[in-house]
Amino acid sequence: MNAVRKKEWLCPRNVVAGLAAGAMLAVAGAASAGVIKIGASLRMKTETGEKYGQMVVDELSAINAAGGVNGHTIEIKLLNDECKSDIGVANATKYAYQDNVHLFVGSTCSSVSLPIVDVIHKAGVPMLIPHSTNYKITLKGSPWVFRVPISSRFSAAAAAKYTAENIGTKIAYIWASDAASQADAQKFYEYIRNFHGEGPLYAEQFQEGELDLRPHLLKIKALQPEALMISAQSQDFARGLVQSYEVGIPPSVKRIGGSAASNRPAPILAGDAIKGVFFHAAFSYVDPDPNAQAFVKMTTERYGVPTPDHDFSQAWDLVQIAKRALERANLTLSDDSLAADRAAIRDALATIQGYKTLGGGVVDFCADATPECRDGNKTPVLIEYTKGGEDYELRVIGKTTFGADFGLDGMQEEAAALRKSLDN
Amino acid sequence: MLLRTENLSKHFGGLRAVDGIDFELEEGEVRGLIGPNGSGKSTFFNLVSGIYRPDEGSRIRIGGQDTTHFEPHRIAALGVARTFQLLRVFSEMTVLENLLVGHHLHVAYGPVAAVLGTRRMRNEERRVREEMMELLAFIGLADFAAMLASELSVGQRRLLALGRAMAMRPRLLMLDEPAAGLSPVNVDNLLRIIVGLKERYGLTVIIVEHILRVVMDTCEKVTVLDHGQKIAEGTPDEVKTDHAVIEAYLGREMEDDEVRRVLQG
Amino acid sequence: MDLLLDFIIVGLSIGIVYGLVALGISLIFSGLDIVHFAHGEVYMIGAFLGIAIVSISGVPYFGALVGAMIVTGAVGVVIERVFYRRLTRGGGGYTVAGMGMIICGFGMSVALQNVAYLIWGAAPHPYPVSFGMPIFLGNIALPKSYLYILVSALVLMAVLHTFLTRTKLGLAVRAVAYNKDTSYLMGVNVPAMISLIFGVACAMAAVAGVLIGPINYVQIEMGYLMLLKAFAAAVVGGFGSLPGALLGGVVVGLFETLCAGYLIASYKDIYAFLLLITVLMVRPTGLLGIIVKVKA
Amino acid sequence: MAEQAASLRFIDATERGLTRLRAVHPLAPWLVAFLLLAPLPWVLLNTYHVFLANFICVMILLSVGLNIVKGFCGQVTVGHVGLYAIGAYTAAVMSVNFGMTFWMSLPIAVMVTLLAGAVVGIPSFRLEGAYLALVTLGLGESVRIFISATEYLGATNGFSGIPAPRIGDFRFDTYQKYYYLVMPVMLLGVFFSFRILRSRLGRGFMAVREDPVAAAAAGVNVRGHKMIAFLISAGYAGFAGALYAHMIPGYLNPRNFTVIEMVTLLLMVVLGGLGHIWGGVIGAIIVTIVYDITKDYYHYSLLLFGSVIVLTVLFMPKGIGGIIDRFIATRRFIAIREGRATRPGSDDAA
Repeated sequence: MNAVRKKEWLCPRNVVAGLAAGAMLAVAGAASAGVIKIGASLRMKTETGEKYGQMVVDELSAINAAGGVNGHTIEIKLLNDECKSDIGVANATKYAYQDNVHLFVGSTCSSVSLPIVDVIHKAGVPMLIPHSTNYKITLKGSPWVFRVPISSRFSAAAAAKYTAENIGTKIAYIWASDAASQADAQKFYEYIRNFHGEGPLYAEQFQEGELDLRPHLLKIKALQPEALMISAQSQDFARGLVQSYEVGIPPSVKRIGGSAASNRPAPILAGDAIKGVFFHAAFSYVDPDPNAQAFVKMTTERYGVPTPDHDFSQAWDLVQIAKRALERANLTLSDDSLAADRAAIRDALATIQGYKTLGGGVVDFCADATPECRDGNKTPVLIEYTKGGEDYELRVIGKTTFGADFGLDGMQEEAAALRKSLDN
Repeated sequence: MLLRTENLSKHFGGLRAVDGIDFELEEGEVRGLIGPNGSGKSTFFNLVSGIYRPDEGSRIRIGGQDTTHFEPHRIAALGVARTFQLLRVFSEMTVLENLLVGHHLHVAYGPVAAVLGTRRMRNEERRVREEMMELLAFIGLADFAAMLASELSVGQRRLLALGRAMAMRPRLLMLDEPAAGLSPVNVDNLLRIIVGLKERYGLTVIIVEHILRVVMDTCEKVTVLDHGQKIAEGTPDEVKTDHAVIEAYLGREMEDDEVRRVLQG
Repeated sequence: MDLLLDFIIVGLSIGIVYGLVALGISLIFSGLDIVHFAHGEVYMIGAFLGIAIVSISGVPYFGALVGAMIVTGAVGVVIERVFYRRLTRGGGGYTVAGMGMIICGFGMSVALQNVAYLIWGAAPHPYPVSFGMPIFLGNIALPKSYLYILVSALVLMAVLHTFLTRTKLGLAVRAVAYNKDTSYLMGVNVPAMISLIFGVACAMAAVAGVLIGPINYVQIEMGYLMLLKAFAAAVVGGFGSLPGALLGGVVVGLFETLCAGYLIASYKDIYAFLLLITVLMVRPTGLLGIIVKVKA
Repeated sequence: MAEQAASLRFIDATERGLTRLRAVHPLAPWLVAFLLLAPLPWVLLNTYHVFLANFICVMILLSVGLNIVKGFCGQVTVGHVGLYAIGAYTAAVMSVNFGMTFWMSLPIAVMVTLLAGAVVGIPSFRLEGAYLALVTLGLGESVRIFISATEYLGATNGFSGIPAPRIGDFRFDTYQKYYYLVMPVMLLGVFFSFRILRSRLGRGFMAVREDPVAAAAAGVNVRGHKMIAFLISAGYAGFAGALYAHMIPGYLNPRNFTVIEMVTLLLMVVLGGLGHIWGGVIGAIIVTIVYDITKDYYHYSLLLFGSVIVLTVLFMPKGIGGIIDRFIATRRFIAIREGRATRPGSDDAA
């Protein structure tokens, strides 16, 4: 009987005891002082996702090698959210409540960042956004949210303004079924409608990975637009461009891309069809600015990416901003100072002023929980492809800097609704 | 008149599997249905039990009701139970559950009661389970009640199929080759059970069987089919000497084992 | 009127693309009674293998096509031997093993996609090939790819059809398709036949992948949407019929193009499903339907 | 071997305990389960674990529902995620655009999902196996595409701002509070599934799965049962969807209703045990927890999911539930043979 009893270790009492012991260990682990914890949730399974994810980790870890921030070491964790909101929300919740991070970095996709704002707001964790551009994210008005990239209210407007002034206002739009592509197109035609009184000639969506865009393009061709915007991830964008020539939309119709047009595969896949296409971004690797060129050199050498797109540059900017904020924050990092430390980092982030980005913009944050304060970069770059293929070339058309409150007219109602739902 | 068919026909493509059969069955009768392979016996069963739709012009009446276009479960609700040549027991269900499905129509509570778990439902479930265990004991499978049907031997499965049909408390029991594949000892056993059932519950039975002994020993009247048509009907002795029947069975090339089976009978 | 003609040309051209992929799906169904939900991933792997062969050995396009066929066919045989063998033994179609087969197909599909991600990464790849000037049909410029797709779809269909109906081996395959147990008793090497069917179907997926590559670009998620369209094509044409698969592809391509053209274009992909569902509900045997086996 | 024996004893003890509880009152085990689950938010380590518990509850509802139609009734549907999406979006639209309270939008969402379930159910009258799988896949995908291309439903930006449910001034606006909404619903759902499956209705489902022809001959209304199975599973999906929609952060996006989610759901049901009464519950718990633990290895997550599905189908077709069943059945058979136990006929139904 005794011999048998020995093996009954899986009885419920023991299981509970084991869980309790595990809990204590976990709590003990979480309490180690002097460590600043950063949690990142990014879309990793993309062409360069892995690489800029790695860069974020490397850059922040490098601070430790240099003696840390005010004597504190940094611990960074990276999770993939697949650009799916429920995974992103789970990641953010895990960081906020289990890993007890002091700063949350994420996400890549607007549709993921949008709900995370609510989670982060409730938990009281500062959130630094690397490249979600949807204007609603900051319009929600959470004091915890800071955005490094250019809000779609600026970037699309810049492209729209340029188009309206130099090309025309009869524009057809097709966009892929992801939030960023949709927001790009939407903000574009809203600008044209608001400032030039012309509605979109054609505005339809297609599924990501759609093989045949020609039905859309044929309809567009019959409408004889002055410009055609294809807002989609690189392969869909390239396919759309190529097929727009196949169905016979004349070269005189200007092709416009969304911000994803800057991704490296786009010109390689589209080949000659991409010539003359322009798009907006936060950064161009052809920028002669020495900072930018140094960055390109760095990514080439360390990550094998000679043509970093603005996802890459914004991740870099984000790391620099995070560094500055952490240096300024007065952190205790003891067992029970988590909430205070998080608030300190938030307040430190709010004091960031005049950070010059690789793309030539300036990131200014301030304390108010408004889009004016929290949409850091207000300087989109307009870029044009001058050659397609493996050895593609581009040129910078120009940069515009917007006022902080640009594009917020008539948004009060939406902002109020968003803020209300945030408090819900 | 429990069962009557008029001009019952069914064709598959060009093949007339059942061709204008008029068939009558009295309450309490035990009827044998024989005929060579492909003579339409199983099709006849499938038509009566509603699994096949009969051709235009056919009529089936069960207990005075026109069931020609009834779906199988409605025919079952009239008290018609059947077994299948290929058994078709529910192999991933337990032996007891198989019987419980057979008893489906006599479990007297609705889905709402099931969800709410009313006292009536629980009492009913208890009654049903006890009754089915009794039935299992009667067919000798009580010890296997909690086993999956797939774990039974072929003979046991045949008994189970019979038990499932009995669980339906039928007025009319249609047995499709109940003895196929059984050893002679088990055939005797089965005969005993069938006779026992008939005496105990006063059933009306139709038996399709290749082993003529089964039919000759148990049935008062035998119907013979060939090429989808009824060629003879009468007592076993009458049928045995009927010229058309002998011709149907012997007047064509027969497979070895079929000859053996006939001779055995 | 001009627009309608353009829509028809576009619909036809994309239709043959669907048809080409549907051929392999139909072959597996007619041979093994399996609806293979991982076929989209086989198609994707075939396309990647084609690129890999080109970039490693530098053989011309046609060589890559043949190479991808052989390798993908081999991969298919391995998949069948290692994973599907247990299930194919249990029978496909409506059986419980058939349900396992469907679930297994989904599992296989996501697993293969992940494997491809680990090998080739997430970036889309261009197909390193140029066919020169496109063909002009009315106002539409069709890349030569479509021509090759049409030709190879017809050739594949004809060759397979002849193989299945005229040769002894084809007869054995059809016997296996009809009834595995009986074929086994008749002395047909059933496992070998199953592997053969699976391998050939996977090789056909590779053909599709390599030929469609220049239009579609090659990336790990390319299989899924294509698979759904190809299923629609196979079903509409009559599952299991090779000419039906091609015809079905054309019908699906035309239908969705015309619907997208004259109705809300944003819902383009829904139209193919609607056609699939309607055909299954109204005429499950499809346009060139084979007679469904009666079971009772 | 030793482990096997240990777990066997555990099962045995559980069985005996349950029997004793049932003898007190048929609802007693459920009450005990509720009392055991109720303090969970305080026992669990942190809020994230409570979040996971909530998520598991939603997944249990979904997979239990799917198991009823797929595991018990044998209808191969792969469009379940579409029903889930319909439930979630209906509840969201009702709550946000029509300003209804949760208690109004929940029943409406369930009703709409039931309607959609009936639409999915109709093809099952004519189609089986792979054909049904194709149709349901098409319907499910159509739902997703429709949502992602419809501005009214937030399109790809997602539908945000779904308020937390409230009773008077009490708001279910933390994961801890929400747990007391979703856990009882989950428990009720599991309870009802037990009741349904262990009744006449459940046996009818299984008979339809095993052999529709024989089931019909035994008096089971095959079409009726298929339809009821689809409706029940749709009802579960409706509840799951409405609960998911109103959970923090009150946000829906069509990207969360793709085939990958469907495969995850399949994995839950298959691993837990297709056609096992506990299958959905076991699967949802294990898959969600394992997924969380393996978060760091996202490179391989789909490979892991896919391989587990394939291997389960190949080597463990009845899932974990099936293995447990084997233990119990074997032991009971031996016990009966040795005269140590009564026959199952005398068991209580609930």
